[in-house]
Amino acid sequence: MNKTVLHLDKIQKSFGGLRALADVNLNIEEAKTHAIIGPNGAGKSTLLNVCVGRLIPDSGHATFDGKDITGKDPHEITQMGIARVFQTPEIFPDLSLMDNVMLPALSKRDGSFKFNPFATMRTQNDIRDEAVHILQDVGLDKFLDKEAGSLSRGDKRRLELGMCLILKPRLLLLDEPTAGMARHDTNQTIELLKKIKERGMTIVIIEHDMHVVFSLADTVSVLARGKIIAGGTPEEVREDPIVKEAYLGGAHE
Amino acid sequence: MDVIFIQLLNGLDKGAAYALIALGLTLAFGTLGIVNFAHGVLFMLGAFCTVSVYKVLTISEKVLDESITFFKAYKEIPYLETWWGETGTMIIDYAVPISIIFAIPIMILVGIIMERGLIRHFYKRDHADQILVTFGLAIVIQEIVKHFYGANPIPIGAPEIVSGSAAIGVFLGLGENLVYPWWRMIYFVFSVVVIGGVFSFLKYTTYGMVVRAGMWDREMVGMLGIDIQRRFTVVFALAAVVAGLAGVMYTPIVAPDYHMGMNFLVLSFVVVVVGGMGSLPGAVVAGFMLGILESFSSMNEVKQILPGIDQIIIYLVAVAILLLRPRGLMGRKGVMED
Amino acid sequence: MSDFKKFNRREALKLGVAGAAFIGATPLFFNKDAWAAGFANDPGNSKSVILGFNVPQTGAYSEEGKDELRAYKLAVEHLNGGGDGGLMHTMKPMNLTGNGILGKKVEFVTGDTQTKAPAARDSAKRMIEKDGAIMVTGGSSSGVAIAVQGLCNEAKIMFMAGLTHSNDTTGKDKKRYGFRHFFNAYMSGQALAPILREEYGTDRRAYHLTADYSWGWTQEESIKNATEKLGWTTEIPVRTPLTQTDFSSYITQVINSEADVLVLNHYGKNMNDSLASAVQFGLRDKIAKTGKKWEVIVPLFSRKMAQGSGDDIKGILGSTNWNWSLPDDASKAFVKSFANKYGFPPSMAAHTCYVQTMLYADACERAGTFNPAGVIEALEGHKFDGMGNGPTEYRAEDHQCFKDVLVVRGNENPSTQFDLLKVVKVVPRAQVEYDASMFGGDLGPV
Amino acid sequence: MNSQSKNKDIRLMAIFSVIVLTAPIWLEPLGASYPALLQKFAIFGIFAIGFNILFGLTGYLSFGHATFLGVGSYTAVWSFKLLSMNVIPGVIFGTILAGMLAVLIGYVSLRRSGIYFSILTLAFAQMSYNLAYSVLTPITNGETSLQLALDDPRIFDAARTASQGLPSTELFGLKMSGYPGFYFCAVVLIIAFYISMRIFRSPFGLKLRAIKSNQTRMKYIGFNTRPYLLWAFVISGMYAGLAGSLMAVTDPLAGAERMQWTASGEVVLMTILGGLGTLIGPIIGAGVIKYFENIFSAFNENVLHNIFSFLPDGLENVVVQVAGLFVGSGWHLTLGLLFMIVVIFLPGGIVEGIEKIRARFRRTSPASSSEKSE
Repeated sequence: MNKTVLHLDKIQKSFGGLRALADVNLNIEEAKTHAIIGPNGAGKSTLLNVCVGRLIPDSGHATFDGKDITGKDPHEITQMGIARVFQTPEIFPDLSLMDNVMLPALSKRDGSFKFNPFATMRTQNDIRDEAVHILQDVGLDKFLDKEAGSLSRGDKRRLELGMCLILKPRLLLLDEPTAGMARHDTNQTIELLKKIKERGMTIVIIEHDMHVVFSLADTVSVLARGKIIAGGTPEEVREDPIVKEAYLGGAHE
Repeated sequence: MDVIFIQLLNGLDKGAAYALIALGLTLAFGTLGIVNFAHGVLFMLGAFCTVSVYKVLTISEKVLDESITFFKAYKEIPYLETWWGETGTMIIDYAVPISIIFAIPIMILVGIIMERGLIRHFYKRDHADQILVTFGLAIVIQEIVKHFYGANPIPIGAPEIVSGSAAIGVFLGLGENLVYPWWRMIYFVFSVVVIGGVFSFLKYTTYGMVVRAGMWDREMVGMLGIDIQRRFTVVFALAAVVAGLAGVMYTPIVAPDYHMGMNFLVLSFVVVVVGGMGSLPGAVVAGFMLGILESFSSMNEVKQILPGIDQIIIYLVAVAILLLRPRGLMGRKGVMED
Repeated sequence: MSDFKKFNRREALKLGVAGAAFIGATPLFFNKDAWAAGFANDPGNSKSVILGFNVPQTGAYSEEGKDELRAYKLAVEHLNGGGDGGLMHTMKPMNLTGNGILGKKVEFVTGDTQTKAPAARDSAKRMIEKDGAIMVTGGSSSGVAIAVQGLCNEAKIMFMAGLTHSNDTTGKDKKRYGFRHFFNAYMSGQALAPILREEYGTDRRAYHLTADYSWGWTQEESIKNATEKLGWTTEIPVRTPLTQTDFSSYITQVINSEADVLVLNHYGKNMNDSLASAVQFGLRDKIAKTGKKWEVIVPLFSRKMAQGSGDDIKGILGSTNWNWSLPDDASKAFVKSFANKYGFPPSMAAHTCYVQTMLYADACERAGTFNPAGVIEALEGHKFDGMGNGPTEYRAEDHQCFKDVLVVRGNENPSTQFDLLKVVKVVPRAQVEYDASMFGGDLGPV
Repeated sequence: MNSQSKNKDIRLMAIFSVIVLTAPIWLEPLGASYPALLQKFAIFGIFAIGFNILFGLTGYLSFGHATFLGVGSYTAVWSFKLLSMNVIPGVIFGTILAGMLAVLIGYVSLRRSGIYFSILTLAFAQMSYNLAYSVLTPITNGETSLQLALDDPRIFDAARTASQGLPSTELFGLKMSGYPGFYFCAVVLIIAFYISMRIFRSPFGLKLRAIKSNQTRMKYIGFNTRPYLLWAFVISGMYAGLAGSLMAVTDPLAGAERMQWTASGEVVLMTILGGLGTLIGPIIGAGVIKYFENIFSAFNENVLHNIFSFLPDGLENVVVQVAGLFVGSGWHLTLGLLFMIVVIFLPGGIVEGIEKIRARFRRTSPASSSEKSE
């Protein structure tokens, strides 16, 4: 059995009277891709938000690499090695593609804060090469100086993925990385993710598109009404009657 | 006891003025998402509606003043007095209430012109741009008013019959030193009525409901196929009327000058933010709260303990509230945070 | 007038061309050129001389500033031989001939002080550095006057103060190059005291509302000292911010105090607002806790302020530097000249500014030079008459004019729209005089 | 490519220095070449450059920067009164004290963002202004403004300055009024501009821009944004303090008006008018506004009649009447219209306008995109 990277222990989170997460336990193993599926409003995004420090759980603990990360700030968690791709791409729309990837590279190299007003971007050659390399990886190396805001939606997602990859995270969280994409783009993204996975990256992916889930995931958890109702390999989950009832069944209607 | 009671009254009175101005400001915030630095100017324009009405009522005939021998001086006798005598004098005396009738259509017109001509094009722009363009507009309007009316304040009294003070101390059995000016009490009642009017408009009319829905989710209302643009014009005009009426009624309290709006602008922004951006009840509550606090902090007893407190109390409270309650007293998440 | 401006522009262009030839050294070249002569901004062989009129054109005192500017323009017209000559007919001694000053035509530049000390200094600097003004005058606030006076002193340019009433202007902040014709707060106190005793008796308790800055403080102090000598007592004075517009929370405390006289150490709009609040709260009709009727005093009063307050000022006592209704020939001549040009009588601010300009011009003539050293000498200790205030002296020790002071009252039954202040008494000069060392300060060297 | 852009920066600095130092010559035809105004161009240029580091880069709109300007002025004047008429300690203390105050105000205000941040800074500024006018008068001298006096201690050079009236500010014997004062400010401006350029080109500057672009993403790539914001706030506060102390250097007087919110608003306008987030824009904006304020407000009817004297008499009078609305005491109107026009038609400010014109002139070779950020 592989080493556990992320461990969630009895996570609870409520908004007002609404219980979004109830006693969620989860183990993410190293170098595996784990998918979390579930109907809308099941608490998938809340779960990711707890993992990255955007939300603080009412009770329970999240442990990353053996260290407790509950209640830590997003930048601390990111520095520890968790990177997240958002449902709507969070990039720097006013900056060039190059700057978009240079920034996480700076963060990786210099930590969460470094006051260096007299250094110059011109001389950051070490990370510059790395940035170009990453942009090649995600297929965006043709327009290094283009403003990121002018990219297509698919390209924005790829850029965001690149920004996360240059952080060399121990864990990559993907929130519906193919939502709203055309089939062709989706396939491209799947290929890209497969490549990343092969390099030994640990990935957690939230996804609606079963095609994506079955192409990538090693294990799947099913979340419904804030609870994990099933888990296992994709095949096991597919055959699970409870899941069919709660989720897949609903999708057929 | 007297002192505390009267400071409370004063605070309510001040608070009413703050609340009234902040109400229009926050209406524009909440519904239109516009940071309107020209809102103070709307207040000022309201006051100058009164000044204009007064000037029209007192259009005068120039009569050579024979009592002055040094030079040719002319006395001005209002035509109204020449024509109608006592009645004329009385009409002039009632300039402020009369102005309300004129101020409403004028302010609606001003609101519509401002919204259609300028504000509308800035809904989607940065808040910084909105601030700048409305600030520029404020300066321009001020300068125009100054050009026509001069820089000096123009005093216009309340009607004779309500110009004195009411001996509320006697009425309440608290001693005869407790007096309060009639007009300030009228101002307070007027404010409460206008605030109530705005709230019921929003609550009980379909128009108002759409506006309120728009405050929650502009895109959603847009998708319902409602002509949101026209509603926005109406909302802006409403905000203009509220500010204008506040200005009209304020003239007997402090003589209006072209710059009065700016003095209120900063304060009313603080009120709006303390209340919570885009929250109507928040603006009203914050207005009254800050008015009362300001009033009490200017008491000598307080100032002897904390010198200068009356100068900073409002801002101090604003800072404290914003730190304790990130979105003000009643603000909602996500409004005006970027 | 326009000839000169053209000439000036052409000159500037010529200098610009010359400057281009000297690229690096040009600024220093200008610098030397401008200051090389015996004194700052020496008009030299120029056919004209430039005066700088630095008045508030924006802000709360802008109406006063405009009136000052009118007076200045009138003075320039008279100096250049235009108009009816105004006070040139009554001034004694009189060395002006109507052909400008020392044969040079009088030109002027204007600036906006915004009633803010830094802005006023900027504006004065521009006049001195760019326009080459030989003398700067104006202002309608003591803060501004003191600030500009300091600047002029440093630049060694004459400063003829406009409306400034603080004791400090010719007291602790007096300067060799600064002269004030206007009276001050101490004189107001001295002039008012006997009238106050007559009108309100010796057993009174005063409540001071004071504009929170140097002028307010000196006036508060002066009035307090003068009235306490009568036997009055004083409550702890309350300072109000200059930006205050609604004084209701102050007035309510006044009403509930143990005092029975309200002294408003406010000027301009401040005073209009505080008085309005007092009237609204019925202060003037009330009986105070002491059993006496409430009274209000406005120690520094002007017709412009009276105009701003409407009916509220009726019956209120105060003091003023000059009023247009004075019956002497000089005042009549000035009012006639001013009113015929502008359609209404001048304010006291206009009067003092006009007089200051004339006195400066006359001093130049007497000194035979524009050199401030000579002009200062000619003004120090200068005695004159026929300027509307009776016999007057520019005291050498502090550059303060000593003359009669008017105690006025808001007119109960104005016969005309301008007849807002009624002169109660002309307090003779001897009664308001004081020792020059009383307020400290040092004129400094020439 | 690297050495090329480095050369470009050197060229930019050289051109900038030459333009600034020769300002007395090329401003002559515009009637703006006199020391007081030149000094102001430089001083407000510094103020606006610093403000741009906060507002232009991070997008945080402070409405209280005049506070730091005022603190810089007061500190410098106090330094002249207590220590020495030499300007160096005044400038250093003014800058440092403003920086320290900026740490305090920034630390509290930066807990909020958006308009809440703006209102917090405004609240602090109003408090400082009101206190400077009332309780703090022993330090600020209230409305009369803080000035030098003959009996100031001036412990380091009392003996030297005691005899001849009020002393003037000096740099090791060189009087700081008139042109020397301007050149001193100009040199400081060039240094300030250089520092700003370095910040623009640095990773630090990039991170600030990234905060403006998307603060959420900044956090999720591992940056702690608050210290960056605080540094930006403090740097811009120190620039303001520097500008304030230079005001005191050229004219040793400090008034509370400098701290009023309208003064804070003015620097916002300068920055936006010139071009928000661009290197040179704020300086242009500062220059234009100060030029208008000084030159337009001094125009009077005589000047106008001169300008339009080529027109036939009747028309001349009409034109002068109309133009008179916009100058003299009406110059505010011009200012108001000016930035309405800029905000409506040229959201990128004057710099964008120049870019557009340049692009039109050489359509064949489009302006390179990196130039846009200058």
